[in-house]
Amino acid sequence: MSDNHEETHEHMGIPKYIGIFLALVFGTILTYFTALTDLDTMLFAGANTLLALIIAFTKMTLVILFFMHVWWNGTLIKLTAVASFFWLAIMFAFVMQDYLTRGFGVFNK
Amino acid sequence: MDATVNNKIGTAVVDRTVEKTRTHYLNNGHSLSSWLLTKDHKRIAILYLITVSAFFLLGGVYAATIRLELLTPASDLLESGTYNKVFTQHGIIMVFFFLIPVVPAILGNFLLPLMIGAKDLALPKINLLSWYFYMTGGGLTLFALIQGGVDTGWTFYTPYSTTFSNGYVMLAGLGIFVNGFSSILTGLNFIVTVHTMRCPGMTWFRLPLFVWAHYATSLVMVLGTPVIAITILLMALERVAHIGIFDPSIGGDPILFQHLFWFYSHPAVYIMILPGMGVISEIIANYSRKKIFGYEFVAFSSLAIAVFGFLVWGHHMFVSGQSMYAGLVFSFLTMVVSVPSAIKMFNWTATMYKGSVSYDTPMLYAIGFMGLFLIGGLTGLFLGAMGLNVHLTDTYFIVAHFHYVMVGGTVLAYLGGLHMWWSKITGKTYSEFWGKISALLVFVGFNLTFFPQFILGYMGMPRRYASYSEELQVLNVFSTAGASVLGIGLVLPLIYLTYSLFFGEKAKSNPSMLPGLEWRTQSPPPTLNFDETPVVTWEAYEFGEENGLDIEKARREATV
Amino acid sequence: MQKNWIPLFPEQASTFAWQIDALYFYLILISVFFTVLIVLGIAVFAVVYREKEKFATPEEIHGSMALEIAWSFIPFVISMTIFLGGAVIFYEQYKIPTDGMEIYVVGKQWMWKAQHSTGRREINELHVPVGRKVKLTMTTEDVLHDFYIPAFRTKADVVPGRYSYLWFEPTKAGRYRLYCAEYCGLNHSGMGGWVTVMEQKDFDNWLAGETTNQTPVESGKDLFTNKLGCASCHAGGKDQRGAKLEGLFGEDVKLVGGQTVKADEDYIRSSILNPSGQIVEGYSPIMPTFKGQVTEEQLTHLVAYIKSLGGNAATSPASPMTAPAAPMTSPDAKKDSSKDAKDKGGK
Amino acid sequence: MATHTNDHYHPPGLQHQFENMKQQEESVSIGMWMFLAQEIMFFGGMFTVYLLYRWKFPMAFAAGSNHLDAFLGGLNTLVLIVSSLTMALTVYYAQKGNRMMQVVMIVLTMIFGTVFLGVKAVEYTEKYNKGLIPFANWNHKTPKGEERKVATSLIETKVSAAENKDAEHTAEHEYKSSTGVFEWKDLSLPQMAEKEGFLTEWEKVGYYSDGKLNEQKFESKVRIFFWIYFCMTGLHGLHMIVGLGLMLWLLWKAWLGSYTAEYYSPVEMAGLYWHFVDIVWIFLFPLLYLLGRHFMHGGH
Ligand code: HEA
Ligand code: HEA
Ligand code: HEC
Ligand code: CUA
Ligand SMILES: [Cu+2]
Repeated sequence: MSDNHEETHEHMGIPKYIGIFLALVFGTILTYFTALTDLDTMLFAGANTLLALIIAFTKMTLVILFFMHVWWNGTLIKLTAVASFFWLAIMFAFVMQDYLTRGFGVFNK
Repeated sequence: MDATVNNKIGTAVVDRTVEKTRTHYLNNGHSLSSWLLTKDHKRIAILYLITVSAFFLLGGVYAATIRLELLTPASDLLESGTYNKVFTQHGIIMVFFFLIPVVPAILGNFLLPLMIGAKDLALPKINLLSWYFYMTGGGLTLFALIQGGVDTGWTFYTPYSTTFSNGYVMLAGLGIFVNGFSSILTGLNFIVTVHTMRCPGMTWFRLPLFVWAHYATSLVMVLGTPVIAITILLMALERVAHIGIFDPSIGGDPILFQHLFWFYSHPAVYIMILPGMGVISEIIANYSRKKIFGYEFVAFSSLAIAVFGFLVWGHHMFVSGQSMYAGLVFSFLTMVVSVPSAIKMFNWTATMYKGSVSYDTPMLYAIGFMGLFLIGGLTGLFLGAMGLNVHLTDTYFIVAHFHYVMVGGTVLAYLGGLHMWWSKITGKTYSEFWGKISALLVFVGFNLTFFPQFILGYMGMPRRYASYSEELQVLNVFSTAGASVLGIGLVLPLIYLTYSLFFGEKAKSNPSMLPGLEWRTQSPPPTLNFDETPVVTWEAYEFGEENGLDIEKARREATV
Repeated sequence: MQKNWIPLFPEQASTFAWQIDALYFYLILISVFFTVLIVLGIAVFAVVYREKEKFATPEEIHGSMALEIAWSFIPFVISMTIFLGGAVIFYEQYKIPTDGMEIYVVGKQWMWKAQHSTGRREINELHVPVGRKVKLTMTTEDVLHDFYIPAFRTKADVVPGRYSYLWFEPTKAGRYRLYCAEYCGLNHSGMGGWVTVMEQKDFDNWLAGETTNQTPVESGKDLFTNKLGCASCHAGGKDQRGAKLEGLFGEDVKLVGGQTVKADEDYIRSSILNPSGQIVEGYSPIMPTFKGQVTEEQLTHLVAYIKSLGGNAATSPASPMTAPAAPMTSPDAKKDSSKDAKDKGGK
Repeated sequence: MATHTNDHYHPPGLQHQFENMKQQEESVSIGMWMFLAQEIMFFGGMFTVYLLYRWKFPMAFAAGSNHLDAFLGGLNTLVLIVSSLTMALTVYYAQKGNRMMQVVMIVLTMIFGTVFLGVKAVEYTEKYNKGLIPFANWNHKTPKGEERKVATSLIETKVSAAENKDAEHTAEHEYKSSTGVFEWKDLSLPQMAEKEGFLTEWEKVGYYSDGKLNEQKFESKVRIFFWIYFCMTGLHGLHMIVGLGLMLWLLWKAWLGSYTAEYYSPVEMAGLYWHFVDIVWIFLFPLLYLLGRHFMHGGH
């Protein structure tokens, strides 16, 4: 039976786990300190937000791929992971397409 | 038999030789706990059958009340406050506790494993859990109704629901929240089952279209339902704590609620219709004894509906104040998503070409479905055209549209399916005569009820009105009259189907020599479905020699 | 009321009504075409290929690529024409003209209040001149409502906290129904009235003030119960939001702050025009001012009516929302409503 | 292997509806992923709400953010990451069939999970003391005269030490509530944004009254931020508690030695859940605690 699982654990040894862990810690510290720096004026408006999100996405990808073993999973699981975020993106995009294209009919109360 | 036996492999095998005392899933254990704690998908389907039907009757009583009140223009039978509660509860019960579970949880639960040659769903405990979620949700909602009811409309639009209504919005919301998880778990279970439980030889393109339709439905259930759950949760929070997310008087945005609500609730209408379409594919193919025309197209159109169905929710909000640009996008996609439905309609029709069409009750329902869903779908196009929607939205035209697709579509499909597989489910046959009568009554009554509402809608009668303008009375009387016929038509099956349970003839395992796997086991099936794991060597809807059934013998017997 | 040119069809009374009707008929045409096609298909196949032998195995047909493409592509193209037609009309309907005559509309549970640029106000009624673009700027005080005039084929939701706009150009003088089309609670079905389209000169006269041949008390009662909606708070009964008016005239009224005043004509008048000036003990100052909304003449009628309530105890006027011809609501229902609003405190 | 024979040999843990372990494991893992997809959409609704309101009212969100404890938030992120590591190692040792290390790792995971909840409790308490809980009367009613003690609580000092700047900024606003009602008097951020001209259209409508910044209107927007904060972290915390429950059950089973190199999929599934909850926090941390901080700490 054990041949079923070979693929999963032969790829991840303890050093690799620790490596990913350190990358995550680094990301956390990086995001903390860059958030206190005003990149918006240094670079462009929204730079802070963008950077924070990029770091968060990277961290998430690491966790999904290695801690959750998706790297070694079949296409179905990969598809599921991608699709659910895609669906979320649909929700964001289609809600915001309304708000981003509205006139401002709100009154000054 | 011992109640605990139903988990053990082999029980059915042992008994199959002795036909008289054959153990099948129905008599495998008689204690209450053998039902309430069962992990057998077929028994769970029966549990659903009983409870969902009860909710349907309750919803139907509300419908009858609505129609009675609308017999006259004034609000004389009910006060407007009561009327508001009645249509709200009619909507909530019919949508969340009847139409969403009806086909997947009853027919899907029963047939999906049988059709793919599995012993059970992949996650039987989860399946049972989902029924308990359904019961809890249903119980909470019923409790809300007993306490005094809800009067927000099934759409729960804010800020009315959060700030102004003094109905039991929280309780009903909680019920819907819990019930949502029932739907999620069912969907999750189906997806897993279709992926991992197919028997040898059952490739994706040999799956019956019923299975494809349920697969597509399940995707929507898993990806859509959680959004309504969180939305209802936020609405409830808004109500108790005034969090200011939906309530405009403290900075919130009522239109955001509509976006979140319809993000689920539009796909939800496809949760309601897709399984019904699966049933229709089965009926049409089997009662024409022909391979479905354009199998791949019918299969993929289900997936296309499921996916594109997520992109059109804004067509419920054309006049709500969303931006014109967003309206254009949603209207465009609404048109796009109706094309896969069109594909299905044409393929079904083409399937009958050169077939061997019999007019048994299920087929009558299927033909009824085709006509009524067609009209319902086409009037959906009226609503999807923005300019027309402005005039039609929130009028009876909408009411007519969605009853045509939901009652004329899904309910008819469900009844057709129930009749088609009744002998498989119960091992008994029902009366063809009464079946045909009731199918006819439903069709006639339905049209009489809801066709006048299209005209009423175009004349400008707004929906959710306890009292209406006098010049509209004539058509409303027609509608109420039709509803009575419809009501009789729908109560009839209840009677003759129940009757057949006790006095019906014993059914054969495969009376019509149909090729589906569910017909290759006994009626009713044994607890583990098949005595031996089936191996599929034929294509879907194969009526010829290759399907391995002894048709010659059946023919000989039939002519004797 | 309805002068129909087709039975069971709503009147066309705005410039874009015919466009919507045209699109409607186009869609009916499409629907009939497809319905006939499919129903005919089913009927013919069902008869011609009916079961002739039990357990037959008809020849297999797998499908046809050409047909599949045809019946995907043709509906797609047709649906695009529908989309475009709908979009163009929608654009027309919501492209608010700049040269329109402006009217402000406020929805509130359960009445429509309109104010003309001259300051003239009306409730559950809207008077507009024929042949002029009218632009409505609308909002609501409480929940969502929807301003709907079927004869003009137009409607728009009003949303708390923002303005919605609507425009139309009436083409025909007459009286048309006005509805609330977004569910808004208890008396949703009573939240409607009439739109009166008049010739320009009639409209000008109307705007300047109206003449009636009712007696002051009758006219005051009409104002009180229908036109101004006083009865929504002063309907009588236990749970009313406003002060009790029956038997008020000539009595001493205790005000918040301890003074007492005598309820004479002047007091009633100032209660209507400046309600927050003198608040009756035991009530909250929720009565809106009707300044600018009632003419002096109407004021005298109101005072006359309130005087007429004098000694007799319980008169329970009908609903304020009852439009002339429509039996819309029962007084009991309304009592609930005022309780409802009081419990929830509005906003 | 034993799986295709007909003698109904049952490997440990194989359920009746499956033919063999591989089928069972696949089913369970697809099921778990579907569940996670569902969870993503569930949290997704909240994230949509967050997205919309942050886009509408960035200054109110920045103001709110600045009164969350980024230091504790960051600390908690690290705690969760460590717990994710130990969770991953639990699965690793389960695969290796190492019972002792499994148990150790599960215990460690639980400890870190509990620490996370503990820190969260400290944060919530602090909000309670400072009157930042947006629900009426759920705040500490600070008696007059005791405000100082609250404002210079341990946490406050630690934050300003960690940030090492703006010490006087912290002292400037003493958040307390003598009534127990959520209050927000600080208009410095929108004022700054007004001066520099980067208020959005929505903000101009949302914060102004009669052409002036209005304290009450701004407060209502900050209040929305705090609601979103409590809803999201609360929901996340609930998931943590469920996760800890799962761990407890896992611990029991692991202790009994139920999981072997052949059969460990419950461990794996619990692991997937735990990592998912971690991922949610990976987003919550920057979105709630960090974005907008630079307005206060950069040189505007
Ligand atoms: C089972 C449920 C179900 C189904 C399947 C549908 C299917 C469709 N619905 Fe319906 N709808 C509802 C249930 C459903 N609807 C409900 C409950 C509401 C009201 C909610 C409320 O407010 O309470 C509603 C409301 C609703 C609205 C909002 C109206 C409003 O409130 O303003 C709209 C607008 O676009 C719409 C459109 C459509 C369309 C385009 C389809 C399409 O999917 C239909 C596709 C089918 C066909 C088109 C027929 C077959 C095609 C042919 C034979 C070929 C010819 C085709 C072409 C030329 C394209 N629906
Ligand atoms: C699955 C969904 C479903 C189903 C099956 C039905 C079935 C029916 N509905 Fe329903 N309806 C909705 C979903 C559904 N409806 C929704 C979502 C709304 C919108 C709610 C809202 O606005 O919020 C709505 C609203 C709605 C309205 C509009 C109310 C309004 O806007 O003011 C009307 C009016 O005619 C109506 C009528 C009917 C009728 C006559 C039936 C018939 O088909 C029912 C026939 C069945 C029976 C009659 C039951 C069986 C008979 C008996 C049990 C006999 C015993 C009865 C007595 C002794 C009285 N419905
Ligand atoms: C929104 C509810 C509301 C409406 C509409 C309303 N009122 Fe009132 N009215 C009140 C309340 C509350 C009071 C008592 C508090 C006060 O004096 O302002 C009151 C007081 C009065 C009084 C003084 C009564 C006394 O006992 O001293 C008079 C007179 C009066 N209203 C007349 C009218 C008339 C005439 C109209 C219609 C043109 C009208 N009201 C519309 C709520 C309303
Ligand atoms: Cu106002 Cu409905
Ligand atoms: Cu829809």
